[in-house]
Amino acid sequence: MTTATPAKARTLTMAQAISEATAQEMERDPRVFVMGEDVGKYGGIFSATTGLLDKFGPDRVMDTPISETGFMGAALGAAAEGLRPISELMFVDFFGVCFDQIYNHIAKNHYMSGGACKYPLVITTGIGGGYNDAAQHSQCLYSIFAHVPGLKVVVPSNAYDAKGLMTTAIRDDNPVVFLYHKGIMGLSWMSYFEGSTNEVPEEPYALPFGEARVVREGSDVTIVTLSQMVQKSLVAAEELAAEGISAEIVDLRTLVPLDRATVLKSVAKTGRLLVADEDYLSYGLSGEIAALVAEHLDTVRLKAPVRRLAVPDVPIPFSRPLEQFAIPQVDNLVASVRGLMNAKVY
Amino acid sequence: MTTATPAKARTLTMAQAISEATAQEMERDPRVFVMGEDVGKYGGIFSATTGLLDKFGPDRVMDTPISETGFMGAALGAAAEGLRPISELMFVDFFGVCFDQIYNHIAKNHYMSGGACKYPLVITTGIGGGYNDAAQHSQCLYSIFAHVPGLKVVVPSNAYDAKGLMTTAIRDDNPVVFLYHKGIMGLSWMSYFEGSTNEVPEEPYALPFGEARVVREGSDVTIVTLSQMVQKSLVAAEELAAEGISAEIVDLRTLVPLDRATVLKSVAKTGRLLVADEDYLSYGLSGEIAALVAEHLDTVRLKAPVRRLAVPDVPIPFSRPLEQFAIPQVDNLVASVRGLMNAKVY
Amino acid sequence: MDATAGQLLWMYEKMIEIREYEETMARVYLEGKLPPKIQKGLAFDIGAGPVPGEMHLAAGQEPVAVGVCAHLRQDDTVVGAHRPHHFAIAKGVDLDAMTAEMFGKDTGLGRGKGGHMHLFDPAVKFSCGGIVGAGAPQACGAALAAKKLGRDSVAVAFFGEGAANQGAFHEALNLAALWKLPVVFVVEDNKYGISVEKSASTAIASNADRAAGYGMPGVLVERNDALAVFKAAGMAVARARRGEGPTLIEVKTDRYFGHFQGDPETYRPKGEAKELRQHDPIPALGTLVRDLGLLDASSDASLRERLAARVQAAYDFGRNSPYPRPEDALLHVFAE
Amino acid sequence: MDATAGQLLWMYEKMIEIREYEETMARVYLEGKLPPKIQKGLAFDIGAGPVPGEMHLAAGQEPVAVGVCAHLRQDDTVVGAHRPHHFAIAKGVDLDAMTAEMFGKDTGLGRGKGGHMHLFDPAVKFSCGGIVGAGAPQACGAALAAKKLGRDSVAVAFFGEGAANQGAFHEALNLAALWKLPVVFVVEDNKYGISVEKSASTAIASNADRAAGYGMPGVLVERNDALAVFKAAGMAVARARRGEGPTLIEVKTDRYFGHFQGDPETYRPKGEAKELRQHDPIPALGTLVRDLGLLDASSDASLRERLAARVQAAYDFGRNSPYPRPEDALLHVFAE
Ligand SMILES: Cc1ncc(C[n+]2csc(CCOP(=O)(O)OP(=O)(O)O)c2C)c(N)n1
Ligand SMILES: Cc1ncc(C[n+]2csc(CCOP(=O)(O)OP(=O)(O)O)c2C)c(N)n1
Ligand SMILES: [Mg+2]
Ligand SMILES: [Mg+2]
Repeated sequence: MTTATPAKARTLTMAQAISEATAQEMERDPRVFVMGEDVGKYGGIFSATTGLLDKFGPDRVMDTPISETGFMGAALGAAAEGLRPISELMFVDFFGVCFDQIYNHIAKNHYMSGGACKYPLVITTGIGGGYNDAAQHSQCLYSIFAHVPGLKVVVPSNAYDAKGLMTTAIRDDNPVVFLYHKGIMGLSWMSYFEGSTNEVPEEPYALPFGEARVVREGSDVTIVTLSQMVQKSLVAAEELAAEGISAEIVDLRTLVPLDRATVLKSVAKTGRLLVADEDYLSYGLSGEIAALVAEHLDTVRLKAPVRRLAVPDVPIPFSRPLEQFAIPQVDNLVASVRGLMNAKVY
Repeated sequence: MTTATPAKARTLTMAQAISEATAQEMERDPRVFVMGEDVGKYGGIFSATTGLLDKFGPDRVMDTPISETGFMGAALGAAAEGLRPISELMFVDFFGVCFDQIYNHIAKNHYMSGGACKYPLVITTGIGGGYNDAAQHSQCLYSIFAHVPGLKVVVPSNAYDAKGLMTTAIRDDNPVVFLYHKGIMGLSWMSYFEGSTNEVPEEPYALPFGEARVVREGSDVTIVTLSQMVQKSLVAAEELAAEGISAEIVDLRTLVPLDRATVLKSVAKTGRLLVADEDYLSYGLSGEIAALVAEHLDTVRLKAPVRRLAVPDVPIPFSRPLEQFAIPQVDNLVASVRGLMNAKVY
Repeated sequence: MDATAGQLLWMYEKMIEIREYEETMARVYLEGKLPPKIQKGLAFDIGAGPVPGEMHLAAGQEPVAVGVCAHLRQDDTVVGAHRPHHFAIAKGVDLDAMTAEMFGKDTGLGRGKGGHMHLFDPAVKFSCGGIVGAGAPQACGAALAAKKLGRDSVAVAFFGEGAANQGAFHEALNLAALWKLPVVFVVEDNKYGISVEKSASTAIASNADRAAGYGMPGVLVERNDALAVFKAAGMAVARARRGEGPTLIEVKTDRYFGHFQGDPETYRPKGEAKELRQHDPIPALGTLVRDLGLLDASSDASLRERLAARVQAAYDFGRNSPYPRPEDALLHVFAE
Repeated sequence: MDATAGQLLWMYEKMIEIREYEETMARVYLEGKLPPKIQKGLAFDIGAGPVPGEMHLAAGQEPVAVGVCAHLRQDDTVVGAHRPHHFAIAKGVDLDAMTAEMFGKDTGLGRGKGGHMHLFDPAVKFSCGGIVGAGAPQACGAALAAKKLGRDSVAVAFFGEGAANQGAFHEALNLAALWKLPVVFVVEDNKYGISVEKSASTAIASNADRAAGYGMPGVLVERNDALAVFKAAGMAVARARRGEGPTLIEVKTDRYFGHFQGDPETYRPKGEAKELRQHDPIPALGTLVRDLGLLDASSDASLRERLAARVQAAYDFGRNSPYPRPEDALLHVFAE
């Protein structure tokens, strides 16, 4: 018996997906250009711009000095003139040297101009830990970008989403911050979760912002999560399934806009919520998701108190046992869900 | 009939209380000094350092260039050598030009040194809107400081607390961020809530961090709040009382450490929670407080879903009607509480 | 490069317009802010009156604005700072919409969202902002765009001598020189950053001397004089337009009012502002244009009248325009 | 100022120790990071092995560290950057505790919390950090403290030529000169900031030329030579100690390894590092000390042996020390 073999589907790493989306948009739109530290010859420290210099030359793929305020401000100025810069902040941890340009100007100028001026630009940046890069190179910090108004915030968990969301980011007329977790980029030099390397169509496609994705259906508990933690949650869900616990996983994909409906629908169904986050616990993302549910207790009936799993308000320590303790792992996810199954509301 | 008149109690504005605490600690401890823009001859744009230059001279009250990264880094370096700098960031809105020094170094160095090095310093800064200073001069942003680990975060609502908390801040061996709302400083040039100007003992006293204060007892609803919004809530509570609604008001006073017990106890008693905040709504303080309750639904029984009142994720607009709409007012507090009284949980 | 008769007259006219604008604002700003109309116990209420909020006026600093903008086209970019009116007027920002913005009106440049520190007029490529030093990198971006788009337009960043100690200054100057961007950096040295004298903020006497650290020309204009600024700026703008890269100019100028309106100015020697007004650059240029026969006394008077009326019309427009609806606060966070 | 025999020997010894340290680390770092021991599909695993994470080595740059630190006392402060080992060793940081830190051990300087970019040794006033340019203002703070406390100690900030385009550089230099702080800024120009050549990051050839913009002396050391650095640093440190203010020094030096270990170095001309090693400053100083009769061949050999043993002991200490308990991650966020 013979069957037609389907053409072997093409898989890409998340890094490849991001640079492919960028290349396709640069081809489509001559106003798009890339700048940042080591984005040229080096191809981006996390390979988000690999191959672009060869394709588009140094005028459209510009290495910058280590002057983040300088080139973030320049991105704003260029965007105001109608260009569409993609500006890379190598590690999100460095935002503190240039955040003024980002949140006081890039994020607000459209508003302060009463809509008269537009700033179509994308800030790409690497996030996350797990490879012992310590307190100044391992943070997520997306909730800070999501807290200040005027920035769209994208946090993909896999190559397919990354390409589609990057395409949307570049086409958006607003400032978009695109945060990629280093541990799912598929780098050849960093251990990663393989689920993030997946099938990616060659042709350009755009995924809408503000649509979370239910990456795994389940009935007992909802895990609301994002970025690398989606991949960890998928592993945890398999372990839990073996114990007879059915976990539904919601991948937020974008924090601004936030798809509140999908979260609420899932929690209404399962009655239990675990927020799994690699950012600091307090005053951030995990609180926002928990609050969302707390605000909707008129339509959502909880079987257990909400649980949050996140970095316990400590800087990311260097040493392996310490870092593994500080950053939530698959085991912690499993244990937290087990705890939820045993908990009761008043 | 004659009665002994008690010595007329002394009232101070919050600005006077802060500078008095600073002066007393400078007298007590020669290692304490002040630096920042216009803290000398001008006495601080918001009068937090008024009188200090005359008392202590230019070596201990230092005007700086407009180089926030420079002098925040210098504060760190001086603290490492055993001095105890108080470093003023004129408006919290400017944190974006110097946040790297604050959150990557000042906040983390003690941790990264495994406890070997200490950085006893205080960052004072003005927050808040309500006087039409627009999007780059009206923000609160305390939840960003509270989100990143390693900073204690103090947000007083009145002169008495401000003096005691400032004293504690200066004596603390850790970095403390002390955020004063401009609209309760009692400035002679800005409309303010008079409740914040209150009786302040002359002698030095220290108030503990991590102790919220129930500033008004009530039985129907808990308003968890801070800073100027405490004063607005007190006004709102009077209006509500006239309608027969009894509101309890919890003034958080410090965000790090956070007094979770007092919040939970109050909400357990009233069964209804309104978080009233002048920061941006999403991914911040109001979410954290709501999440705290959502995590404790095993011990707290809610009669209504949690409500949050905050700036609705827009930059602070300039124009009076717009700004009054964006920043929660007494009327909004009253309406929100009314809404809570009518709401039901599932 | 000598100024033509047209340029001289233009600068004179614009300086008068700016001064008229600022002195009018100084009065209008006070409306409703003083006792007894305000909260008891206050001497002044910054948030009251038709034009609330901070107000930084540039009276005395007109030469910087007109001397530079005389060389600019509509498609050249200007980025100002927190003290922006003189630049905005010299760049040709719509006076009505700008004034309405300061009144917080729906007809304002930013529909009332920006206010006096945040004026955006894309038609003449003007913007400004309230964060010291932040405009310099932004001007580099505009210049970078011009270069990428093959245009010969230039960008100018104006900021104070206080701002020149902000990291953004350094990063922007290096970037501009490195990439040979068509940008001109103009430092207004009005001797103070709020209360802090230049000698207490800046390690050297002239920021023009910092240009060498970036391999670009640095020019010090020692007099608060429109023609002197015009000369320096002319060379710098022409150089930028020719694609030869950036220039840094520092101009010694004078601030006649406080840092902001309501500033107690206790840090300032008594009578200093009055003394500075003895060297007012406007009458000086007036004498010149009259000496050159470009204007006689009566046309000078009618010019002043016309400008006063123009400014008054803008204030009337601002004052009489409608406020935005409160809920419009929710609009314009994102472009559709 | 000429180096004494003791200083020459000290510099020679410290350079050997640093080199030995870095070359040992280059080997140790690779342990456990290569196939087949790592995740399938990877060529290298940065998070694996006994010393995980980023690793920036300073082999080739020893002259900068020893030439400066030869003038420093224990109570002088040094702030390094992300490539800190040579400075740490030259400043006298405890070698065992420093090495244990890189192994993530509880006996480490930071009890395993800091890692190689974040070494804190208050006993010799050494610290460093991973954010480019951030150390310069911190050194100003140490210098300010010295001044306030009436001490004659000085502070040194070391950073790369790439860091000199960061705003923090500018703000720190201005502050130091303005307040006449006893601080020395030392730029290591190793030609690259990761992959970006100096000519693509910096508008001028030498950062020493930026000193004039702050009214401080700027010195360019054109050779990667301990004695040349020693001379320039000697004047700068003495000036600072005398209370005469800061100095900016730039040293042209060579980076023998990649930016970090594992760097593909595709941006670098093939064989460049090999070529640079032809001008290794250690044998050069060795020749000098032997020519001066300060050392003979056999004492040289035994010196090298002793240093190799010393370094090996530190690695053994680090390797054999216990890890902290996982839950110790929760300690030290705040001091009690
Ligand atoms: C980054 C930053 N720090 C501080 C301020 C507060 N501030 C506003 S204007 C000003 C003084 C500016 O001085 P200068 O640059 O000389 O301009 P001038 O006011 O004299 O025109 C200061 C410190 C600010 N807006 N931004
Ligand atoms: C503010 C900031 N931006 C970017 C980085 C990433 N980064 C780390 S080292 C480095 C290059 C530094 O170059 P240089 O200052 O010349 O030092 P070198 O590595 O050559 O010793 C960069 C860009 C960082 N750590 N901090
Ligand atoms: Mg000034
Ligand atoms: Mg370098």
